Amino acid sequence: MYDAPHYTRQETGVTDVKIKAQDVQVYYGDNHAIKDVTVDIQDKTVTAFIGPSGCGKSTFLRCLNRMNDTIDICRVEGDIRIDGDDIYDKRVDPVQLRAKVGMVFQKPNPFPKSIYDNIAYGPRIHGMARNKAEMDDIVERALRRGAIWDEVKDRLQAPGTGLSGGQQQRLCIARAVATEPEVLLMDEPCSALDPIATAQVEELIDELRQNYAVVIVTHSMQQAARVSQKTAFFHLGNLVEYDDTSKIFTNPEDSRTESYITGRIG
Amino acid sequence: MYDAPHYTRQETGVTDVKIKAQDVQVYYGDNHAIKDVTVDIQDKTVTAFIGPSGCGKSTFLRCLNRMNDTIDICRVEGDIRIDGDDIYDKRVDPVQLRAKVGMVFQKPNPFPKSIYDNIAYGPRIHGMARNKAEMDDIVERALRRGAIWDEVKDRLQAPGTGLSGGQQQRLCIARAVATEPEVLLMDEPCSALDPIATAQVEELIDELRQNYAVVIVTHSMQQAARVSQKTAFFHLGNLVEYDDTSKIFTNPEDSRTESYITGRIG
Amino acid sequence: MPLLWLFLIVLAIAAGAYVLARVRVLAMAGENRRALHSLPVYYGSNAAMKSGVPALLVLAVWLVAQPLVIDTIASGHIPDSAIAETTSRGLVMAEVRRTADGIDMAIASGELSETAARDPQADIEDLSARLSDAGAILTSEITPPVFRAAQELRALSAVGTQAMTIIVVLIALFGALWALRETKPDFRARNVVEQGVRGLLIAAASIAILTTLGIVLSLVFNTVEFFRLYPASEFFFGTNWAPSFSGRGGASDLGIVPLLWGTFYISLVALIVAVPIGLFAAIYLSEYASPKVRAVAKPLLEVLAGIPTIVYGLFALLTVGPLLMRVFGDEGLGWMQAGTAVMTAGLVMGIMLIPFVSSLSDDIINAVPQALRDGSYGLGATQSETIRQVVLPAALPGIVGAILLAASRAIGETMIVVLGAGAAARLSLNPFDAMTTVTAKIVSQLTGDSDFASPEALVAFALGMTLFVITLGLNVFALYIVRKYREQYE
Amino acid sequence: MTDISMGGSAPKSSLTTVDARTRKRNAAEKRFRAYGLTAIAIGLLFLIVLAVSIIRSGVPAFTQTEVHIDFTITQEQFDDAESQMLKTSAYQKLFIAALQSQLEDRGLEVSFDPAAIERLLGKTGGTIREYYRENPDQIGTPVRFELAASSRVDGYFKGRVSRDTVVDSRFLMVSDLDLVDALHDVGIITQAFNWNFITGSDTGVDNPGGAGIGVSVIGSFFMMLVVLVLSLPIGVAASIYLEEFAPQNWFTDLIEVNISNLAAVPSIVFGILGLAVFIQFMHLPQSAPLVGGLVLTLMTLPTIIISTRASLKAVPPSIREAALGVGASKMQTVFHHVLPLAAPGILTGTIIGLAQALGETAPLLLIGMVGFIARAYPEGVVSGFVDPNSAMPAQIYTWAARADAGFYEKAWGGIIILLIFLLTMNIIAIILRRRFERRW
Amino acid sequence: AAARDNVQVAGSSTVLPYASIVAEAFGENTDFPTPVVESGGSSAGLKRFCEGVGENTIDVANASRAIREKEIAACAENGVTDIIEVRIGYDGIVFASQQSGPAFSAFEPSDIFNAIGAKVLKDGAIVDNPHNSWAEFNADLPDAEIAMFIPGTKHGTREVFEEKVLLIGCEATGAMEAMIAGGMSEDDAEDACLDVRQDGKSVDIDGDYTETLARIDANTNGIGVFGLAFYENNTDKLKVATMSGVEPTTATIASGEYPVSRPLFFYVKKAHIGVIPGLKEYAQFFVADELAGPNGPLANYGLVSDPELAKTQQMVADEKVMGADM
Ligand SMILES: Nc1ncnc2c1ncn2[C@@H]1O[C@H](COP(=O)(O)OP(=O)(O)OP(=O)(O)O)[C@@H](O)[C@H]1O
Ligand SMILES: Nc1ncnc2c1ncn2[C@@H]1O[C@H](COP(=O)(O)OP(=O)(O)OP(=O)(O)O)[C@@H](O)[C@H]1O
Ligand SMILES: [Mg+2]
Ligand SMILES: [Mg+2]
Repeated sequence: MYDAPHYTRQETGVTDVKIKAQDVQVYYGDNHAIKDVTVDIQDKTVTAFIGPSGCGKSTFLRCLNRMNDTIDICRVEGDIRIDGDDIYDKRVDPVQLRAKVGMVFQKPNPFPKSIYDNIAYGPRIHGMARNKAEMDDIVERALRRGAIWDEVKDRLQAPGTGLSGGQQQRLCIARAVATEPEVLLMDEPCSALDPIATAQVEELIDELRQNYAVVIVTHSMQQAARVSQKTAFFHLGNLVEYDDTSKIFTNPEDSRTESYITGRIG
Repeated sequence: MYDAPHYTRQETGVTDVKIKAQDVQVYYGDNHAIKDVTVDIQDKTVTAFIGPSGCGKSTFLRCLNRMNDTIDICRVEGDIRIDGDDIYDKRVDPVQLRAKVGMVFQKPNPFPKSIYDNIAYGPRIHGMARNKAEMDDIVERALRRGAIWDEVKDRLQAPGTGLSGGQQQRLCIARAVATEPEVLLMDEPCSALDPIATAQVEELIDELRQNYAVVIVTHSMQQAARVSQKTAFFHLGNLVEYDDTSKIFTNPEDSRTESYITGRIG
Repeated sequence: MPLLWLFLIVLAIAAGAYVLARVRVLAMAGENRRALHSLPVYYGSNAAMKSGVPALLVLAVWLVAQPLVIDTIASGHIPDSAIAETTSRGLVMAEVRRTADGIDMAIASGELSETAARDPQADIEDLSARLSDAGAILTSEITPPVFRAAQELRALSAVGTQAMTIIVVLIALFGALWALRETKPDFRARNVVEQGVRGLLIAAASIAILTTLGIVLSLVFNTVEFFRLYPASEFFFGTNWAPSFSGRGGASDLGIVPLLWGTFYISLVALIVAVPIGLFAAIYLSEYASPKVRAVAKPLLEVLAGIPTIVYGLFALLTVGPLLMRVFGDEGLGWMQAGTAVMTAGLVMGIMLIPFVSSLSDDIINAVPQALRDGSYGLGATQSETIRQVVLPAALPGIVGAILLAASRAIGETMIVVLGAGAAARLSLNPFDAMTTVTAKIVSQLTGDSDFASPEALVAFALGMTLFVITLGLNVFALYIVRKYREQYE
Repeated sequence: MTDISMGGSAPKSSLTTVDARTRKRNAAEKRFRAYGLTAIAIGLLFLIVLAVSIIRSGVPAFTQTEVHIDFTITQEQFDDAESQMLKTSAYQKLFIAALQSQLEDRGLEVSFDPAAIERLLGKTGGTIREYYRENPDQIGTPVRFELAASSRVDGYFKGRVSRDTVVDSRFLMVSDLDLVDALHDVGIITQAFNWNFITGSDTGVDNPGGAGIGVSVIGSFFMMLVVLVLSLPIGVAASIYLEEFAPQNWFTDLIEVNISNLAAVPSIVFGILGLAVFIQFMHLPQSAPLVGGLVLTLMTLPTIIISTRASLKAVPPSIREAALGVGASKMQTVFHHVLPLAAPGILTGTIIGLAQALGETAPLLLIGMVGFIARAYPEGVVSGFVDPNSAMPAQIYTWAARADAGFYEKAWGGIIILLIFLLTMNIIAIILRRRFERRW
Repeated sequence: AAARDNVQVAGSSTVLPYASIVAEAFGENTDFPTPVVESGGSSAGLKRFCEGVGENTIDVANASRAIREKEIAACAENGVTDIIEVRIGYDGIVFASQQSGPAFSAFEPSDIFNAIGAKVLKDGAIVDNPHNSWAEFNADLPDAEIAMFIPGTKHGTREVFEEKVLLIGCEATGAMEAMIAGGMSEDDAEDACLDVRQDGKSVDIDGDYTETLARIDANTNGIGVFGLAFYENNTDKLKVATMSGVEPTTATIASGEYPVSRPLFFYVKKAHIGVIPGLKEYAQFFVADELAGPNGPLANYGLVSDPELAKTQQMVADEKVMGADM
């Protein structure tokens, strides 16, 4: 079993609840994909979502910044609050929400633009740079944090779609980081990355945690154990267990959790 | 540098060479992505390609069934033979080649069709089923081998694009397996899969190996060690080392290989 | 041009508001740019929008309303006695306006001084002479009431223009101030501006509704009039179309059925030509052709859509008709009586429609992501299998749109039908018979010589209305079908 | 498992030898490709056939047979001519007299009927009068005029009229052709490039030599300007609303159905609409390019909207997600990412829509742009929009209906100009479209 | 809004050629702007004419037929009461065939009726038209297949064609009598006489004479119905046939010898005279001897000058409206 005691932060106890989800239900047409999920996501904490493929991790993640709005057949019920504001409230501007809650998608989806513009787009629409030099800085910093600067620094004007799979993934991470969101949702950010790149991204996550809340979906128990302080285990649309990472990995309450992390159910 | 005599198949001896690549160069425009790669891929063997992100694994893989033809700016030089036939020969029909050399792509790309049709598509164009019942059989078997049957058996007519990331990936694996290719190229087939599903796919790979050659790109050293008999390590477009998996992981010749598998270069 | 100036002033105020709002919000935000809700551009645009849009709207309304109001007032200066019994006040007012324009022209050319123009005692004859010297075109003589009304008109419009200038500028300034007051870092400028843009988008989309309304309104009265003169049942179910020239009244048969049949038949032939050719051309262009070939062939094919239809009509009449005659006519298979036939018109119309299908479909096919093609190739599919089974289904909604567009054009085409299919309304199954379409008959009855109050002329409106309703029904049906079979990629 | 052993025992097929099924599939592939090529070839073939026939019939319109003569008018003659009711015909008579006397001076050895000269000349009085009214100082001094010959003489030089086909009529006698030949030999009658055709305006039916298309080109220009400026933004805006923002409800369904229905409305019905709404209700001027432009805008909108919507629909959702994910608003997503990707389709719709609008006559018939309309170039931009003017297709249509074969030839010449106009108009769109085209 | 300063004319496309000649001359010879002459058909022209009085309505409507009672009533309803009717001359309607085609040189109305009537008298009985060739009913005519291109029902010419050719022919062949004898009322019989066979031997032309010409070009046996002016401009391609033994020329038409012709008109809104610059001058110009007279450009082009032109001129000068003393 995995143990990662040195990372856990239950001792600190000072973190606030950043996102509070209550009785969330998600339907795709008739398909009830998320059932009754209630979870509090802490600020300045990395929360890992784990669970077998198709259990609803991405779906739930997308609820948190209302990306589900873009899927016609998707319907969300329940109450999700960020900093106490109901994000499904009429008055909430989903745009502002998404600026605050950034997202890295499961399938890397670079814009069909240059690498530079891929990164610069977010900062540009948020007015984060006053001039070209500042923008250059932002782009470089984001690419560095995405652990891809060295590979692309000579071809910033090449199209982002001409990168390798892992490079695209890191580009998308860099793109999300560039806008400095308060919460970062990452859907399997390291799935196409080699161990070194993975380590660099994990470092980034750890760095982000100092100021922001990070939610990460991962299939790697090791990774969950390494980077997260909290872990949520999903199974068939239910949130089976949610607790400190160390707890989940050493002493899960639910038998399904145990079976999953020991590799018995999928 | 690297000298060839070392990676001739000393111990096994019984397997034939299925794919023989000699001095392969690939360029994307001016970008020299694959440099001078020479490799023999054995039949009835699982060969793993490992290497840091962007090193050219996917590119080389795509050379093997001429998928690079679809990229305008991509140019391939050198000699690649399958069963002794030069696949870049004028007389070779890339369609036939691809039927023989199947591929699972890095980014899952299900057709915007029903799950059933996604699988049935290949067998249909190859005329593998005489009637509906046979086709149903083929589809079911492929989905089972792709370890996704249980999740989709009730929604075979639902669109394949409405699946979760990991489900799409398994769907694509099932789709590739359904056409029964002689060589199967799998580009990070388990990147979006949970451990259980991964284990099932690995089982599938092992099963396939009995009759076919399988090449798999992976970022997980454990996976490479588990499933492959041969491993090739790519770095910056070069094939650094190619040998029996056990050899590579225990006693690599090249310092770069060693650094990579121990997690020091990326 | 004072109007141009006013327009420019409003634009300038809006531009100023833009700059000020931007500066203001930036100053308020200081270093902390992220405290701003929106990009500074949006604050600026909000201010520009609020100062410019209402002002320009008022300006537009004013420009429409002022002449109406002033005309009414000025026409009060013309005693009824001054209006010859044969003419109307409106026409005299036209003369007044022309005189006023003439005075303006004369002043501009220096023939007349402003004071002289205002002088109510001015010598009319001398004035007339001066005006025509200045190049104003007037009827023979200006009468004193007309002249005085013209003076009044000029005076009033001067006042009106002044008032307009002041009010519009004030509105612009007020809007600017209002927007500036709003401009605070937490003001949701982007949302407001986007709301404005969204309003524009909705307005644009509504034009379709307005157009439809306009069409219905401009057809409906005459249609009703037609049905008062001609029994509706005979119109809708009559199988004979034989309008007699109205001299004999009442003897016309105006059944729409043969025309609808002709419309359907000719459009069908046209689509049978255009859709396969267009679709295959699109496929070849987007999937097989080299970029160079595509860059040349596509625009060339598009020229086909731009050749005036009269050319196609003549092509049908002079080239295609005789050609078909040789094969299917008396010397050949004997199916064809004359060169003008459904086949002739359909074929030629099909050619015209090729680019509608080819170019639009080409764009849509081209937009299908490469990953889908790769997926198919990776399974050992040939290119044609990939296209037929993966690419085309994915592009289907767009292709259906293109085909519907082509069908629509086929229904609406006139010249080719007139010249290529003949003017005979006939219910026949033989595609080598002459037939005609609803549209062709709308045009011919509308531009004919018959009595405009007779059913023969009014039937054009009823035909238009009926066609409109039928195509509406077909479109509802098409929408339903497309919705049902839509495939979404990714 | 049986399947595995099955696959395993199968003999390895060679790549270079093609099995039966693959051969069949490859044949299908070749056929499919051939269909595509054939389709393009058919399209281009028709284009070529049409182009050749247009050019063959239209090129003669660009040359003109002219009569050269030095002509002097006295003040007396001028005053006399100006005092008549049909002043232009007085000038024409003077001109004919001058020509006749010059022939004798030049010692032309052909006997001819004095009335023949009248038949050789086109209608030239208007040109001469205009010249002397503008240059009164030239009265009394010899001026060299190059004036259009009559339509039949023109046709004789272009091969439209030959000695065999000429039938004595009051327009031309067979014997006149001898005189024509003689005049041609001494250089009084020559052929020249017909600038007037490109720059001139419409003329009465008895004056084919003077007719030109220039003014209606300007009419079309202003009309297309209105169409472009209105239909492109409105069409794109409407499509964006419908495709990206509109909620799924009866109202947007209504709009959607309406738009596709408008595409099927015959163009003449738009003319009825234009007459009722723009002229009778809004009191816009009759025969004005502005109104023509508005009507054609309404006609073009459905084409642009339908193609724009189709291309917007074809943009993959992942692009939208990516943009939304970094906090772009929907509006920004659409304008920054979706629209550029949809640009090729939008431009195609514009190209085709504008091409249609440019060649459309029927609606213009009802708003008064067909007939004998344009006589003078507009004086300015405003006048270009509101002064009566025709448009190229309308001009072509009227010419094609006229009895004199000279006009028929001009109609085809006009079509050439129209197509040149079309290509010029499209070229920018085509270049732009190529820049936006890409696959992802 | 600037006031309109040109004369606006709309209506018949048959009158349009003459109107264009006059308009061009008017523009060239006076200081008024050139009038705008729109095409679009008598019906549409009169309709717009009757829309009302005012600057945004047209001043003159051209018509290839006389205005009808119903239209006058509709006009009056919209306040257009004083209308000046001006007859500008006659348009001869001729039957012509390909220059090199069979020798169609003389027709009688009965020939035309026999060729294209829907029901004709054959061997004493009314039957569906069985004729395929001209020689079948008139041995003097060539043995050529019947192919007639007649004006479509939209054209004013159709009326003349029906009344002056078909009806006369119907009576002359005795078909009419036979029909009435067969139990038809006189009106029905008249209608039946005007019915044209639908089997493709007779083709309605909804387009212009150029279209008829194009069809005759393509069909050696084709016979088309043209206006005299059009024929005269295309004598190299067409040869004309006599009707009832009379050759169509301006002279025979003017004298009334040639039976098939029709008058052309234009209508002036009296209310606009004096307020639309140049309107009266234009009307006077149109009917002036120099233009509409027998030696003027209009006649030269093919219009048959009105023998009573002087009366018309006087009428225009006096602005005499319709119904004043007619
Ligand atoms: N379509 C393309 N156009 C241009 N360059 C490309 C393209 N695809 C890949 N490359 C470049 O070629 C190099 C090799 O890419 P490749 O996709 O083979 O990497 P990879 O080893 O598969 O990496 P990963 O593990 O990230 O998928 C990279 O530098 C990449 O940026
Ligand atoms: N767009 C969609 N339409 C319909 N059903 C969907 C859609 N997206 C996901 N689903 C279904 O919802 C369920 C949850 O999907 P989700 O993508 O959240 O899974 P996941 O936990 O992210 O899995 P993975 O690890 O494979 O990405 C699955 O059964 C899936 O098939
Ligand atoms: Mg997922
Ligand atoms: Mg890769």
